[in-house]
Amino acid sequence: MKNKYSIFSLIKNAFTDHENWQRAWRDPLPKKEYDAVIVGGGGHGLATAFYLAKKHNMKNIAVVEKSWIGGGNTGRNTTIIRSNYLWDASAGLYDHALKIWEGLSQELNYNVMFSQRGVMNLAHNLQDVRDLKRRTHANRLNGIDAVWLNTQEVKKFCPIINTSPDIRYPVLGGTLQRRAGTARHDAVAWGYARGADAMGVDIIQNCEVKGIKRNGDSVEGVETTKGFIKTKKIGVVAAGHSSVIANMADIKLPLESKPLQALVSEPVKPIIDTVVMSNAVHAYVSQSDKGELVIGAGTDSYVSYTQRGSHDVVEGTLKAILELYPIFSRMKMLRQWGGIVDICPDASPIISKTHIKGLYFNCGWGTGGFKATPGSGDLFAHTIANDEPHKLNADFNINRFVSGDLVDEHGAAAVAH
Amino acid sequence: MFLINCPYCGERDQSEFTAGGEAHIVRPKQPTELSDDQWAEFLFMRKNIKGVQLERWNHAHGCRKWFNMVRDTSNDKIHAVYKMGEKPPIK
Amino acid sequence: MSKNLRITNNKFIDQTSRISFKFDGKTLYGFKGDTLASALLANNIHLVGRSFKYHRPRGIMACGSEEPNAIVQVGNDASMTEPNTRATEIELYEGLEASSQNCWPSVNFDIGAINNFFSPLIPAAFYYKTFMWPANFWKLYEYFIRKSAGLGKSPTEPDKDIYDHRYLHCDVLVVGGGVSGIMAAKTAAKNKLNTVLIDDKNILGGTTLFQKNECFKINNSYSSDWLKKEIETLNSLKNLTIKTRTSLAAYHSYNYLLARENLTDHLCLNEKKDKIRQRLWKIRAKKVVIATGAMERPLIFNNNDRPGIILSSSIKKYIDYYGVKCGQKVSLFTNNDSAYETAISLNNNGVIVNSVIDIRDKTNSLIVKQAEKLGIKIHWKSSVVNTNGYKKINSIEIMKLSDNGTAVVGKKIKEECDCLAISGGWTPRVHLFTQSGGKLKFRNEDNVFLPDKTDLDQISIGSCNGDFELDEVIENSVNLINKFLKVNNNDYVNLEIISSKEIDKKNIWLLPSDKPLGKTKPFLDFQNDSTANDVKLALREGFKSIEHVKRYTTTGMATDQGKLSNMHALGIIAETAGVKMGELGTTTFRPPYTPLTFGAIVGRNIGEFFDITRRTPMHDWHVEKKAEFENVGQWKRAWYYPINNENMNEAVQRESKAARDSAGILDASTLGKIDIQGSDTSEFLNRVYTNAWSKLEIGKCRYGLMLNEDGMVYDDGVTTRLSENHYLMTTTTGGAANVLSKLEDYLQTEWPELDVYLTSVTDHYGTVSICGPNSKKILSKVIPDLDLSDKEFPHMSFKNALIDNIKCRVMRISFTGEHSYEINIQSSYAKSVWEKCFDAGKEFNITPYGTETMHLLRAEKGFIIAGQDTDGTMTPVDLQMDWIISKKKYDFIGKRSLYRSDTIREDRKQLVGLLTEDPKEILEEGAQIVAETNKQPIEMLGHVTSSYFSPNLNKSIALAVVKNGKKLKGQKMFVPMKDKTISVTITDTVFLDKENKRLNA
Amino acid sequence: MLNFNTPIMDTKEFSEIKISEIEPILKINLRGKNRDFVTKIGKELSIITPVDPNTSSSNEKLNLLWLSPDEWLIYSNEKIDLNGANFLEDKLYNEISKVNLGSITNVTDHWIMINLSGTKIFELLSADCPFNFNSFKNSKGAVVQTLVNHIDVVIHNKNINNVNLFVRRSFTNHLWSWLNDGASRL
Repeated sequence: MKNKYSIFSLIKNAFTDHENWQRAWRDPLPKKEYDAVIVGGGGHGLATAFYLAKKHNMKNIAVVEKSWIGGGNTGRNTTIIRSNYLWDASAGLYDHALKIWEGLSQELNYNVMFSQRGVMNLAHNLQDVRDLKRRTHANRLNGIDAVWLNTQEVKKFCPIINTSPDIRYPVLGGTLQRRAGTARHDAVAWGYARGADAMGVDIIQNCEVKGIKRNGDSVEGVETTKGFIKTKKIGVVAAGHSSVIANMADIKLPLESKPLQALVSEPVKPIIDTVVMSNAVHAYVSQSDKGELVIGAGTDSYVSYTQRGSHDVVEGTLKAILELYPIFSRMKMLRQWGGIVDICPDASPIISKTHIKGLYFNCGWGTGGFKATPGSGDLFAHTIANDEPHKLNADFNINRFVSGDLVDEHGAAAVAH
Repeated sequence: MFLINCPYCGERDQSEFTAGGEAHIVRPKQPTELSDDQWAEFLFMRKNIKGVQLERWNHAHGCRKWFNMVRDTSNDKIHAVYKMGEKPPIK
Repeated sequence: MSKNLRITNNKFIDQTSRISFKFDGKTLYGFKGDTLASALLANNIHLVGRSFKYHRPRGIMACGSEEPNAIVQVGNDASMTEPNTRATEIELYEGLEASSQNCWPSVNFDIGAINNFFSPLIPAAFYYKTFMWPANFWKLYEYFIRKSAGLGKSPTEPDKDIYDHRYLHCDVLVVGGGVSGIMAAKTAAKNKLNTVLIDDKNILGGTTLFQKNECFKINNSYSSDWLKKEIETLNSLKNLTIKTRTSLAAYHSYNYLLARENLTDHLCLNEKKDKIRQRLWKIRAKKVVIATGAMERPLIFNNNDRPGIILSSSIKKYIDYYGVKCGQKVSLFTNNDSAYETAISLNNNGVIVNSVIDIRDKTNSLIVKQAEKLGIKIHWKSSVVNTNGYKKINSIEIMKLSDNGTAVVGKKIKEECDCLAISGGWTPRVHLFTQSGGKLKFRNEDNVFLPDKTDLDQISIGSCNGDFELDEVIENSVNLINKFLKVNNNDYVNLEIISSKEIDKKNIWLLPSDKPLGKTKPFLDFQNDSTANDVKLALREGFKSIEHVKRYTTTGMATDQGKLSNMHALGIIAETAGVKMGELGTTTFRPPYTPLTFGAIVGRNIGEFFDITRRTPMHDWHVEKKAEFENVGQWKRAWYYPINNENMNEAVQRESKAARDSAGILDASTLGKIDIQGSDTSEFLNRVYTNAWSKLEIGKCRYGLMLNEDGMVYDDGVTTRLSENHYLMTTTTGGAANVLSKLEDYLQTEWPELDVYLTSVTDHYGTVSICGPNSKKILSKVIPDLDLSDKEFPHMSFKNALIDNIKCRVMRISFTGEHSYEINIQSSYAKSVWEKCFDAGKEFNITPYGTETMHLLRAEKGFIIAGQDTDGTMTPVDLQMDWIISKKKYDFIGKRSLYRSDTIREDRKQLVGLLTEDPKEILEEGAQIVAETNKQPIEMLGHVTSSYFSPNLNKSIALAVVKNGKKLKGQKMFVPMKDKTISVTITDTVFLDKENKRLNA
Repeated sequence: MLNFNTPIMDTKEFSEIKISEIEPILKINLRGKNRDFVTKIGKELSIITPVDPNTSSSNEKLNLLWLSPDEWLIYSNEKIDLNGANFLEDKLYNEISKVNLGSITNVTDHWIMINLSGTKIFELLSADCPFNFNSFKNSKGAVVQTLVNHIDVVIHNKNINNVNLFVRRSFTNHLWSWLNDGASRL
């Protein structure tokens, strides 16, 4: 077993100038065969492997990552975590995740800095108010903490918001989920990787999947840049690249991959200590522990696999930021980047078997996948291990696009990060 | 911001255009004849290609004409544009 | 200011104009042309900040945008203060106030410095390994972590400054006004190309501008003098625009670039007023020339971060350009020739040069010989193993390097100094090139990444392309420019160039010390306090990829984006991991090149211009009548008209009652209107609406429902047949634009064979809607000669009419269930017609009503509002509007989707009416509906979509969607609120006048 | 008698820029696909129908702007008869729409025409318009449909440093104050 992380281990290692820390995870070559192969070394993929090993005793498994772990959307998102979704299915899924978040640092013995500083969603027009109140009522009955705040309460909770009635789209109120918050994205990937590796999971980086070997209606293995790997179960968690893998197995998914942009400001002393989201004017902001304002912009309207988006998306978001926070006008954008998000027509994910035996997909998280990482991994692991969905992800099957039984979160604009 | 060569108006900034997704997904002439699966295929299923893709664009803030584009989604390079009803030029 | 630190014979600084400024509350003096940094140095102030993590004293280290330490807060006005500003880029102005950051109580005595003693406990990423116990304490730990993190302070009041944008289209954009940039700009402009040259400094010329050294001459004069002549010739070129104080922020694909021009930051406070502070240029260039030069690298050795340790080339600029001595007794530490230029400049300006410590074996280049001639002492093959002095360097320790350079040998020499110049070679500024998507190649002999492949029409020239010697710069640039622009400019051929050539190159990424690495502090990222030890720790722990190391150690993630540290981090990783640097690859440089104010990015699109505001022709009338407005999309719609300070509820009750009892008047101008002509129009309508249109008579109106292909309700409205092949379609206010483009889409792509033309006339017509039992009487006063009899002018029909000789269209349609008319007239006359109707209605107490009352009235009749009672999951069947789905039609948009296994379910959520047990109880819109409250978890069957108190029924009414609602009519249900549970009964959706008698009242 | 109200009815002068809303003039939108339509228009208006993109043709009475391969905009040079009687529209409607050659739609009040003149008008527009005016500037009669401050506009180059800008009526007040704000800062 690895050395446990704690203040004591830090002190101990300080005496040896930190020369004796062990590797956080090994750097193995792929074996000939595994009981399962997870395609994609992001948070969701690593979590899947972690729970396969931990809860389903599947330890002879591998995670193959074409680049470096946590380098995709896990390391590129604005780390908002909440579970105040409208539909029962979504609420169940995301709150399952939130409950795991609450004990994750201890479960992984890795500080993922889950910070329950609350997430506020603002309403700017009468329909916003209806939609958000509808969500609040649904949340309450689903046992999810969510309260409606009037404009004054919004101002009280986050004083720097411009709640003047004279602005173009005044704040008419908002919802608050106090259990919601943010976490340290890299730590999530690294913590799961370290935990999975400790249980024997092989994490294989710089190993790109080039093909899915099928024998009729069941899978036989994956072709990778590090050779063929035999396996009976393949769990694809490739986010923006899900369709690329799907095309290898020639199945089509209801996905479009689009660039989603985000940016951070230069670090400043604490100025906003919660997360504020506004779908109507499209502004999302929080402040990282380092002091940077972390701002989420929108997606472009076209398919693109370049991790660059259009400038007008960033301009549009900062416009909204200054409308709500005019005090930030002299703050400076330090870094801007893009990720590739795979979006379903109903803005809800797919955690599902396919008609091909042993081929499973976990995708379609769109702009909001990070918050679901632990739940997604747990439920996908269950689905792979039992070849049956857990009741919490049963509704997120691929077949819903045929039957029409969508989990349409557009209604309550849960497309937000 | 792309610089898009509208087949009618010439080179214009991307902000004058809207994207319309994958091209050449023809609306079935007889929808009622289709199975739920076939209809879902038309409605939702997409190739979502990484690489050269044929897609629909609309010069929404110019001549308001729809046209097709050959674009490499892996680097956003536009290879060609062509009018509705025309065959895609050889990639 | 301490006189002895200023050179008096200096042309760039106007030493006649003294400027006073404040730093940390202390009043100091500088000159016009100074930067804050040069002025501070002239005042012998080196200590300007504390480092991010250990709070170690830090001093000015560079002279440009790569400065990692001298990050200050400018101004202390709550609205105008600016955090994290580089002292090396702030032009001094009268009244400038700046202060150091991240220290308390003061930069000289900083409590946080205690961290330095605990530094062994807080290596890279320590926070991932601790603060986990007890679990619920993280909130507390985090509070303190946050307080200690962050650099400057955000403003707390809105910015008073103005920002602006401007698009710029040019043939050639040249970025960087050094030697090669100037050559490129001149060549382009002379060849009739519309050219723009930008430079982030306030003056062109780059570092050559102040190069007065025998070893660098062109046509027998100093390279600086030659360049000045070149710059003068630029002014005569009419195709050339020069923008100084303009820094390129981002280079996007398709040669789309963003540049930030600073217009007032250098002006004194009263001059700044009411001027645009910064303008963001959005540049489209056919061709781009990148001539951004190179940055000097530091050297990585023990305690290389003390105040007084400054990049060699910066020290040169401070003395040769600003006329400021960074010290009186200077030592230089280098691995290349350029430090000798600095040594010579210092020496020529009477600064004591202790010695040059050069890690190379003896070398004999021109410049080195010159230095030796001047008697400058050189320690060959030596390294600085340590520096001393807490708030300012006071001595260094020198040792000989072993032959392989991995260790130091022999005895330690101590050398007193008050300043140490360091030079670790040069890094081409390839940031913009990589931002644009260009791929880099690695040059082994001097360890630099250089521009390689690109898809765009661009070149890099000069030292950002790896040409470091003056003669190379000129000769290579000429060729590249001529080839790139397809021109032939001979201005720069056969120039006589003298340029000292560097003969020997040697590089050691991490210089050895006599102490074990673990006991030393060789800083890599000065601002984020990450050391070479941190990088090695990350590698030890299995973080292989450069991106991992960067994120784990935060190296290169500070506000300087690792301009100084990235190369060394790569070097050390490559060395430790035993891979070639070229193969390791570099981290991606993301825009912006230097931090960009939000204000500049947003420009004038704030406040009034944050979003478009659309007004109806009657807008001013509503304003006069003190109406409250509702934002509907971009429209401003009259929401309600309070009189003698009624609240909304009171106003709405009054308006609704009046509308039903006598007459009401509504501004319906925002509804989308599409003029449709063509011989296939009725077929077209058949395909886009769910109901049948072939049989609609001329002069008649019909309500239509539009679906998405997924079968869900998309929009609705009334369409009128004006003549044989001429129709007027109306859409919802919010849906107008989308409906038009959706219909155009189908016409252009799916049904090009149809002869149908669409033209938006939304803004051409103003729409006055009058309803109520007296609407007929009122209209007959407004249009006397129009026969309003039910026979001549029945419900759902239209008439052309004239009002005072102006053509208008009158529709008899109703969204309230009342007898009502809609007058559509050219917008220019709409206000006048509105007033006419209002006057005519006075005797009937005609009451203007807004959107809220409209919503109430239609709810009484159970009419839906697409978007409020539907949410993208409702089919017409769910809305109990089966009647509007034509069974005869073979196809229409969305038809097929209505027959999928889920959409044909009987027990879907369906639109119903709700009545509360207590008629006074008004349900909250959005509230959930359940059948049983006791069983857990409570199953939610649906929710309230619309809810009002109806003054006309004198009870509360609501519309809702409820699972299997159709079958549940009459059933009791519950609406559980936070504090109580409300009992309701499911009813029909029509609450008032089920027989539609009022339509013809 | 009904009063005639337009959103602005005003002229503003700045250094090197003049902005004014032009008196009510007739505007008609024409749509049609086939050649007969094009020739018919030419005949009815005794003007050459511009078929090249981004161009227009004018005579002393009228201007005919190309909007798309099947869409044109007519605007008159002189004020319309405020009594609404409008012979040209009726004539075209009967000759074209009635016989299914295409569509004729009166858009007089759909569009507001703003005249911009002065040496800095293109700098003013370029503050938030992505269109490249470099060659447009110098080509009299040129037409462009683009966005100014995110608002759809049609711009007709009447003369050197003199353009007519068409904006939908409901957007006019917004664009007007944006133009004024910008002009005051040039």
